[in-house]
Amino acid sequence: MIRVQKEDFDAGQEIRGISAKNVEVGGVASFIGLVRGANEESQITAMTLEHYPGMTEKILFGLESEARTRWQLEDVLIIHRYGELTPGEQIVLVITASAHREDALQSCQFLIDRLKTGAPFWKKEDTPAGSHWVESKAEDDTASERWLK
Amino acid sequence: MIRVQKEDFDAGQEIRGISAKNVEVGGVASFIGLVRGANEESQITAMTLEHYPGMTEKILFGLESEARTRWQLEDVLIIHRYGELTPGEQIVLVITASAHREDALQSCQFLIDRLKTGAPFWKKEDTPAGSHWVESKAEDDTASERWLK
Amino acid sequence: MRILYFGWVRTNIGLGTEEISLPPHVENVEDLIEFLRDQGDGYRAAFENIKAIRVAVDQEMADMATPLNGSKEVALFPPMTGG
Amino acid sequence: MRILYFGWVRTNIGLGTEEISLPPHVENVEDLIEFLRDQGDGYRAAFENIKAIRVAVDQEMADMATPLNGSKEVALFPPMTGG
Repeated sequence: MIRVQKEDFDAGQEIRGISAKNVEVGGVASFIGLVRGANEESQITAMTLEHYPGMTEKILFGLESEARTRWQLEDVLIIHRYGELTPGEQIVLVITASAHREDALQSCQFLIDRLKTGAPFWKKEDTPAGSHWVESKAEDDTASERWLK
Repeated sequence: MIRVQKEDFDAGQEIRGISAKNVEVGGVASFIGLVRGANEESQITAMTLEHYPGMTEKILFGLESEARTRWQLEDVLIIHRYGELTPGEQIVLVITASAHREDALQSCQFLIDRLKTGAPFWKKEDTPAGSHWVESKAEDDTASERWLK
Repeated sequence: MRILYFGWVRTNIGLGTEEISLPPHVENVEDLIEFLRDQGDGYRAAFENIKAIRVAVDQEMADMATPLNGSKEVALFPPMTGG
Repeated sequence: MRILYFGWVRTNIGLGTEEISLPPHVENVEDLIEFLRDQGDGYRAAFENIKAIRVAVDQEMADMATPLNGSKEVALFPPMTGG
């Protein structure tokens, strides 16, 4: 399942919902991305996430489908927020559940790597010196490309 | 931090505690292992985890230390239960938090791979046909060995 | 045709979406960007470095050579920074 | 010396821990297992395949050649199945 929303989410409740649903689940992997209070250069006072409504949902749905094809998964949840967030706030949640831990762990890493470079979100950081658009990182491209079949 | 306990745990609360503690945390990875209702051969009615008190704590502490040496981590939590559990119950929780997602995801996978073959726990499964000790799996050894430096 | 801008492409141009009637010589994405570049200073700044521009045609990732005949929606934006 | 058994080593032998005074010729882990093997049917079954036995000496992983002089606690068990 995918959700694109402005509102915060309760990761614990989502994980509980997924692991309680199905007694075939042997492993639940999850990842939460959060707004940091500083990057390598500067303090961060706020982060704004812009996205492309319509295409975002399509891309996330496609990523879920690809994960379900490549790994044996009992459940997948991707929640991605947009709008203005402050340090410490949650940005993204990925949960994958499988009978086997390896499938859960690998697919969770796959999804978060792909979200970084392949989902139509753009981050703007506010710092004491002004605001700027976050540049994509070469290491994120590398992490995403290792999943190319 | 490590905890070896008979009691269940609240994964959501533990994750929340770790991500809320520190504004330097940009990513929180977690893994929950659960008792499945069946394996490849048979239905499972219960699972008993035996462990080696004293050594278990030493090993888990050593794994946490190794993870903190190999990756840049803001926080680590390992909870491993023992005693008799029923299908759907939680066995183990690993949470890793870092400024960078890759450190959180890699160290989480490292810890769960190492726990499988390197922590002194032994699982016994009850099935309708009787109970038996779970055999270690070659694929778990392979998964654990890939982390050898 | 509906054109959408995101990230610094949007802030350079100063708007997020516009309807444009394309002249007949605009056949693919590259032609479109060449055409837009002449629409003002903001456009010129946004499309100064065409290598930094990513494009989606009708919400599917595309490239500079993608033809536009029959397309309803083109989005132009910097590399994505999700997750 | 305190000896601990876990998993099917324990259920074969029928007890989880015992205190044993080692005869002087028992110098390392392999000697200990040879010695224990003669203590009864359960021991013989537990140590039939020595390749399947893992060992910790004073709560540190060890192997068949690890010497036992000065050690207080030896644990014998099958491969671990944690996580």
